[in-house]
Amino acid sequence: MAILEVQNLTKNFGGLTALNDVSFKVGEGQIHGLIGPNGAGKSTMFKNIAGFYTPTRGDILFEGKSIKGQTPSRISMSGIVRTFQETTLFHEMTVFENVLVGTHNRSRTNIFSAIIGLDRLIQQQARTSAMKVLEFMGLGDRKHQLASELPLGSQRALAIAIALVSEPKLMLMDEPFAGMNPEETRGMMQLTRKVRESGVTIVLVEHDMKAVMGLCDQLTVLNFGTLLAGGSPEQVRNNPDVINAYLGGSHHV
Amino acid sequence: MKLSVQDLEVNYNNVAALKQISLEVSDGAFVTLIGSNGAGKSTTLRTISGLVKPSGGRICLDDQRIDMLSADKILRLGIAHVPEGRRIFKDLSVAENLYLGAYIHQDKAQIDLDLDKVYSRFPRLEERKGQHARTLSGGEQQMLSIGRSLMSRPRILLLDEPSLGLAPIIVQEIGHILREINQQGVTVILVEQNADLALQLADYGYVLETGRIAMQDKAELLADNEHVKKAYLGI
Amino acid sequence: MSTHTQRPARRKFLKKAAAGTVAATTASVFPNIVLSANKTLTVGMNIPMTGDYAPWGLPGLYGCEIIANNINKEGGVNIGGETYDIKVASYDHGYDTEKALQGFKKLVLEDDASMVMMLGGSTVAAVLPWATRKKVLTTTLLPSDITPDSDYLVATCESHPLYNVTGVEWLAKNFPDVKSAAIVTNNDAEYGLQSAATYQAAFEVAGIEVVDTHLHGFDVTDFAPIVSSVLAKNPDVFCMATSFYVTPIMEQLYHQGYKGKIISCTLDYYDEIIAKTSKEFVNGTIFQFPDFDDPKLQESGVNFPDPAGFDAAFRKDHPNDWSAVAWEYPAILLNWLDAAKAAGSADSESVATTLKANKQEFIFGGGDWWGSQLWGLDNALVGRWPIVVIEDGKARIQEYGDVAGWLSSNKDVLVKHMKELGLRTV
Amino acid sequence: MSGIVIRNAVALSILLIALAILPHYLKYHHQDFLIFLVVNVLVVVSYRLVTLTGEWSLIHAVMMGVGAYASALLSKHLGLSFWISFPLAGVTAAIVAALLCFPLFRMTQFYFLIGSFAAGEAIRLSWIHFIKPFGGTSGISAIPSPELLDIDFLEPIPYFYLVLIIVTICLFLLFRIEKSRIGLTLHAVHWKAPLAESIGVNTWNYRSLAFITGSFFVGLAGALKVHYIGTVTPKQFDIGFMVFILIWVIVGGYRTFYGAILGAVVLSVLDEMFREFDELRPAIYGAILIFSILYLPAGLESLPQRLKGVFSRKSGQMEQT
Amino acid sequence: MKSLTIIRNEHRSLGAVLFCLKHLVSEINQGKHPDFRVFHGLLMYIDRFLDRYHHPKESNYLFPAVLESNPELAPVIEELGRQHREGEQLFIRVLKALSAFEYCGPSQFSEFQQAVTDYTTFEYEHAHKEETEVLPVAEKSLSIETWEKIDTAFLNHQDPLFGDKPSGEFNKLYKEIVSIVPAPLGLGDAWES
Amino acid sequence: MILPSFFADSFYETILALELFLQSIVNGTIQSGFFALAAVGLVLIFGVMGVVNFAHGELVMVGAYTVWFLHAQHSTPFLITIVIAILVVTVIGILMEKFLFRPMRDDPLGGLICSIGVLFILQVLATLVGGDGPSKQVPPPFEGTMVLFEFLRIPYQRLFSIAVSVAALGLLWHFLTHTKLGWALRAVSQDREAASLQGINSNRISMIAIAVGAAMAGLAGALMAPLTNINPHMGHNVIITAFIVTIVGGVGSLSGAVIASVLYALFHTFVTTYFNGTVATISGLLIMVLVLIVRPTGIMGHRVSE
Repeated sequence: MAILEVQNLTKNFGGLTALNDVSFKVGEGQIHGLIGPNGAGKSTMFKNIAGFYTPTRGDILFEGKSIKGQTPSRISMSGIVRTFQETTLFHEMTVFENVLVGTHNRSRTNIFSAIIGLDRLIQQQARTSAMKVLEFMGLGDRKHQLASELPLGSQRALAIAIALVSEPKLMLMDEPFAGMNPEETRGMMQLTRKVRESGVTIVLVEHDMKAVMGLCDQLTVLNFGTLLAGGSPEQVRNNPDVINAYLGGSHHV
Repeated sequence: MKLSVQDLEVNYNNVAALKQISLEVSDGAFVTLIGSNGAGKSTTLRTISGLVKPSGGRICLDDQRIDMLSADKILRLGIAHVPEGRRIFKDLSVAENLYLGAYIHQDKAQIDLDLDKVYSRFPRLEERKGQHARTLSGGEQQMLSIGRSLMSRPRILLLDEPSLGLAPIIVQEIGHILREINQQGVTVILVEQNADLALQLADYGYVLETGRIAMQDKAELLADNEHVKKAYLGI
Repeated sequence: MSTHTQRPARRKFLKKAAAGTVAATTASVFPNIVLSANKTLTVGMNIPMTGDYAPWGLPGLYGCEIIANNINKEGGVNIGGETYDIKVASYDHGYDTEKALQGFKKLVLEDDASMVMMLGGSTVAAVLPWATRKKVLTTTLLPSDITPDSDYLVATCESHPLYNVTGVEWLAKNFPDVKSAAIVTNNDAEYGLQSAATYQAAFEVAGIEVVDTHLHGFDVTDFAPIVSSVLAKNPDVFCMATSFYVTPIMEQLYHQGYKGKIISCTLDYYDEIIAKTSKEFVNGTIFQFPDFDDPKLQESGVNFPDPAGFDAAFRKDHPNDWSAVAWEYPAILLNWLDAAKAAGSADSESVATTLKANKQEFIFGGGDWWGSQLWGLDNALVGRWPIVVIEDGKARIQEYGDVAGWLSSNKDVLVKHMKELGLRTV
Repeated sequence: MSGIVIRNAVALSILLIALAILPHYLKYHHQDFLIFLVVNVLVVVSYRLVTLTGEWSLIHAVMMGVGAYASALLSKHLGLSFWISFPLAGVTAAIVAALLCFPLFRMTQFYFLIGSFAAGEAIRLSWIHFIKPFGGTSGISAIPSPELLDIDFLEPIPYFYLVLIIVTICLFLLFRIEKSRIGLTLHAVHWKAPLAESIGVNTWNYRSLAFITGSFFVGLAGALKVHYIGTVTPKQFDIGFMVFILIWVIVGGYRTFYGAILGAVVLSVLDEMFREFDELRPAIYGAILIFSILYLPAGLESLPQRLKGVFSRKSGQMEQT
Repeated sequence: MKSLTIIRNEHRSLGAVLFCLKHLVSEINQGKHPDFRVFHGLLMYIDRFLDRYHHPKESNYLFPAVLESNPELAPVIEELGRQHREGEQLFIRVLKALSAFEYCGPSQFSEFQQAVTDYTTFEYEHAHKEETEVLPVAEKSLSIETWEKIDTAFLNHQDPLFGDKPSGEFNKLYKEIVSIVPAPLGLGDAWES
Repeated sequence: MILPSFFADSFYETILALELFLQSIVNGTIQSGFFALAAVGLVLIFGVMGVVNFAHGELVMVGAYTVWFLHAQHSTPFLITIVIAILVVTVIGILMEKFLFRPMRDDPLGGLICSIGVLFILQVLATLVGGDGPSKQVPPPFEGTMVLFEFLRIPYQRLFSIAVSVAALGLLWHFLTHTKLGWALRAVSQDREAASLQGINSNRISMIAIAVGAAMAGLAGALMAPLTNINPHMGHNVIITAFIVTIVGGVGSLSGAVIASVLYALFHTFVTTYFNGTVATISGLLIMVLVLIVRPTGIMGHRVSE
């Protein structure tokens, strides 16, 4: 069953068509890769799904309901969270506080109960779930460190933890392997699988082909804003269009 | 004009971005730095051109240390940097952008000759010289960015991801132009994620991984290297 | 903390660095070189000395310092058998209500001021509850500050804007052809609107139709549009119910070719106005504040000692700072001293009683307590007020008008116009 | 953990007791000064709440005026007691702030700064323009004092205790807000708005929440101030006062709760000390601003840390706390 | 071994132009008005490029050498040679369809689109076959001397784009294509939509 | 031109209304010159240095004070005092850049506070030079009034001011669009880093930007001096107007600032003439908020693209 369905999505910026009539589906519980050369429109696609852009045409369905044109926060409340290309964290906060901000969605509180202290129970729950996620991501012993002091791999893990603590159904990951050495990449791949096993569907944009091929169940290939191909890594690897436009043969055409 | 970089180190908010990078670029060479996103390629270029101050190591041009100089001084020594994302002056006209490239020069006649040269290399720019640069397409902006740098008469040209976001035929055209520039005696240091293109063009390549130089060799040999093929060429 | 000996020294220090240093040093080492063994009687001045209201505070302080110096030089003042030197204590409230309250308490409780002089407006309103309860005699330049229970607040000098009626009266008498008038003023409730209402009433009584009342804010940098707009109504009389912007308005009138009569509350620095326009243009302008070397001021009936001498002394020390408040605060001070002498005590209660009980001598002569019909209490002293006209580039008093007389027959008209402009009446 | 809590509680109690005793040892007019200072502390701390989300507004002084005018009008013309008009002052300011959210939060950064200034100036000019009911430039005077038992709130010391109690409660509430997850989220909105949005934080809502809450408290501060002075005028809340709020917060340091308080207290006390210098006073004040921002860019709050740094460098053997 | 790189580069250049061709056709499909100059330019480039530079290199030098050392590849090479001719037929179909489209109007567009799709798919597959089935074998099996021979021959017969001695005519042609192909693919003005 | 007939019935009144209308256009045009000179400097400084110069109004004030001090007090020829005023203000600007804004480069709030500090100091300096008395006046060096068509009056002093401000703006325009330094200045304001890659020393350019901006402010003050009340606080109104104009025009857009100056001056003049000055200011502020709501980047501003 498709948890996310992109239908004939088109996005224009002025005269430029960044995405052109792209459709694909993401099955529940899968790791779905979004690949393509630079400028292919992957990031634009991401921002459309996450609500940072409003599509010019077409529709985006999440669990069968349209989320087109909703605000990022609204979309995230319905269960889609994204991580960012650069290691975007609240650098000035501790690891624990970072994750605590992430609990926003699950346990909402209002200003009056925050003042009077009525939300103690909710606060406690938020802290507990934050701690659980930190342990899950292997950051438990670093919780009092400032986010900016973490090594790169842990920063990425923290970024995922922030996303994970809001208990999303779908996680959009933007280049989670960028700048990682092979060892870090391997660790990150394991974490990603672990997240999926906890029941979260993942869509990721990535350049690292090895990681993509090893990790993803399904791939969608974009080139110049158009859908080039889709399917399992094996199918994509053998699709002549992809081969010629991106992978094998005259690669990088 | 030999550029040598020794044990260069750069830190961004406590995270080491470059660790012990050493490069040797001889006069007239065409060198490329490849590597995945975030490996430190751009940082290396930005450090050489003086935009980022290193926390360790040294950069020398011939025998002169340049790592403490500001970007505008380094340009005067003949190192021009075509930054990532073109960074043209969008509210200035095309011609004004090009003239600004020759900011460090005073000889009007020679500047006009250079301008003609740039126009003949990029005819599209001449057609649009009066337009605001923001009206240019992505490819034209990249050409403007390169043309602007050429106006400073560089001996060494640093290019940061010139193919980013451009269509294949323009990428090929830019590659062609870079080759021409190099053949006219300008040293070129090219940073590319499109490793395939970069290795075709360059004589020598460095592979960066997480802020370190993981490999270095002649470009042809790197292109044939199994590791490079797997990791960066997608084969 | 500012005493009359310290302040001029500091100002010189600022202007002439080297020479002033010595003076300033001596002055601050020996802050009060008063040789007499007299007791000190302190009067307070809670006024703006910085900020944009400073011109309505500082010159008054300088004036009072001159008067106090003169009195002290002559051996002081005798009250109830004791001879006192006068000391002027000042506090800069920058026209800020909270600082005004703070400064008022400081002057009364720490500097032992027997009386506090203030400019008026919201700063007076802020100190009023406390002053009334503590029975501190307070003076204001704005009678409109008076409220039904402000027993200790008196306006003994400038009966702003009541005196304006005399100018209009004189105008109507001398130029019977005048049929219409237009008023321009700033839109503040303390100064501009009060004046506007008074002028409207005065014109109505004089049978002159007011064709336009143009209110403007304090952010005007160019009066061209305002003057154009008002002149389009073709008034016979152009009336400035303002003291803030007379010069630029006069300049615009000149440039826009205005030929009619001009009447204004004040015409401070009319020589500058002449410099900016022409003598012919300014000649004939009617206003209400005389030069202090005016021969008519030397006549009997005027209760200010040696006006010309005061004028000369002031201009010597403070050549750029003369304005109406320069003599208004001193007039209040003198008036209060008279009352204290009569009461035999500087105590607020007895001075206040004496002030109200006796028929007071107003600075320009005459003097009746008035105000209950408008503000609920007869705490404003109104008397004769001069009508001044520029003649051959010089301000000359034409005659003295009778404010009290006008008020007694026309106060209803005044109340009506005050109400129309939303001003407080009882 | 609890050790720190106890130590803080003890320090806080000592501070409060000291403050409670302080006016008895002050000159009379300094007691007034102290009242206004404590009110201004509430002003800066509520302002800091607004700035938590990273937006610097120039309307805070006017919002204070909204509260002040509301309380003055309610108590004078409707005859409501201070105890009713005072909370309503905060509510009125909050409502006005809520209405302003729509236009203002379409802008960010520099535009917000100037936009908020324009909106505030328009409100302030309306007080001048509409003499009924606002009284024009002279505003509203003879605002009744609070009434409670037989306490004379015209006297500074009783009023000081009233202000101290109310402000302490407000500060406690503001502290709670900042330390709650809402406060954490406000910080998050400031530092990385897109990241915050991606995890479901509606940044517009949070910016508005901070603005409305900050306005509520500053509205209370406005009422506190004018019920003591007895007069409310548009000039009390002009850009000049706003600039002082801005200065107090920035020079004090906007990163922590106490930095803003420190700025307000230190600068106000300095300003009072310079009364001696009359017309030179603003220049001295200006020079202090420049020096403090040049040499203490992180604000006065960083001073102890800096001193500590100097101190420990000089004597490395010092015990570490 | 330079020859291998040269072959791959030529594939890449061709791929860029083919991609462009396909993309422009898909844009017409969405209602944009075609600029026939661009199509003529692209087709002219493909024709001359394959005919004069690319196919001769393969058929005259590389394939014979490979065949010599790997006789078992004979069927593949034969197939590839046949494909060269088949490609030419498909290309001619594209040319005809373009003329029909240009002079007979939009009704002929679908035929043109089909022809382009068939041709580009064919060429992609062809290049893929060469790169996966012939080149790796060649890389492993040919002796150094053979490579040197091929290299010399190739260098005398340069790729118009990336050769050390760029051919003026092809440079000009390519530059022109780049500048007439509309943005964002090329530098030209966008077609009015 | 049809507009005035709304206000008048008879022919004579129509003539009167037309006269007022034309006079208002003249009045507005004169104002727009000052607004533009002040706003352009603010935009330049904000564009190149990212600092909101709160003391900009005080720079105008210093220009006016210089003319008052030298021309009115010490009878230096007016044209010379204009030059001196420009120099004095330029030097103040350069000092501000070197000692305040440059160290505060990455801290716009710090820059703002510094400029507020300068504002206080300049106001006090003006008080020390001119005393605390009422506003200072400068007699106009050019006397007489040009009368056009019997009813349109333009004093020569104002004519001179408008001519000089137009010339100065034209010169600035030429400088920015036709000289290398001008291009460099615009380049730095768009992308400081990319500019340094062209060999442009951004410190030097910042200095030039503030020098030019301050010179414009000094000129505005000098030209205003004979036409307005001069006092230490006159900068307040100037900065508010300059803010409005800058925002409406689009931050960082010089042409936007000039266009907005003209529009705002005409708007303010007409509302003042036909209604009331306070209404003009309130509605001006509301229009500014409206512009920001509809087009948050101002009329000539460009949206920052991704």
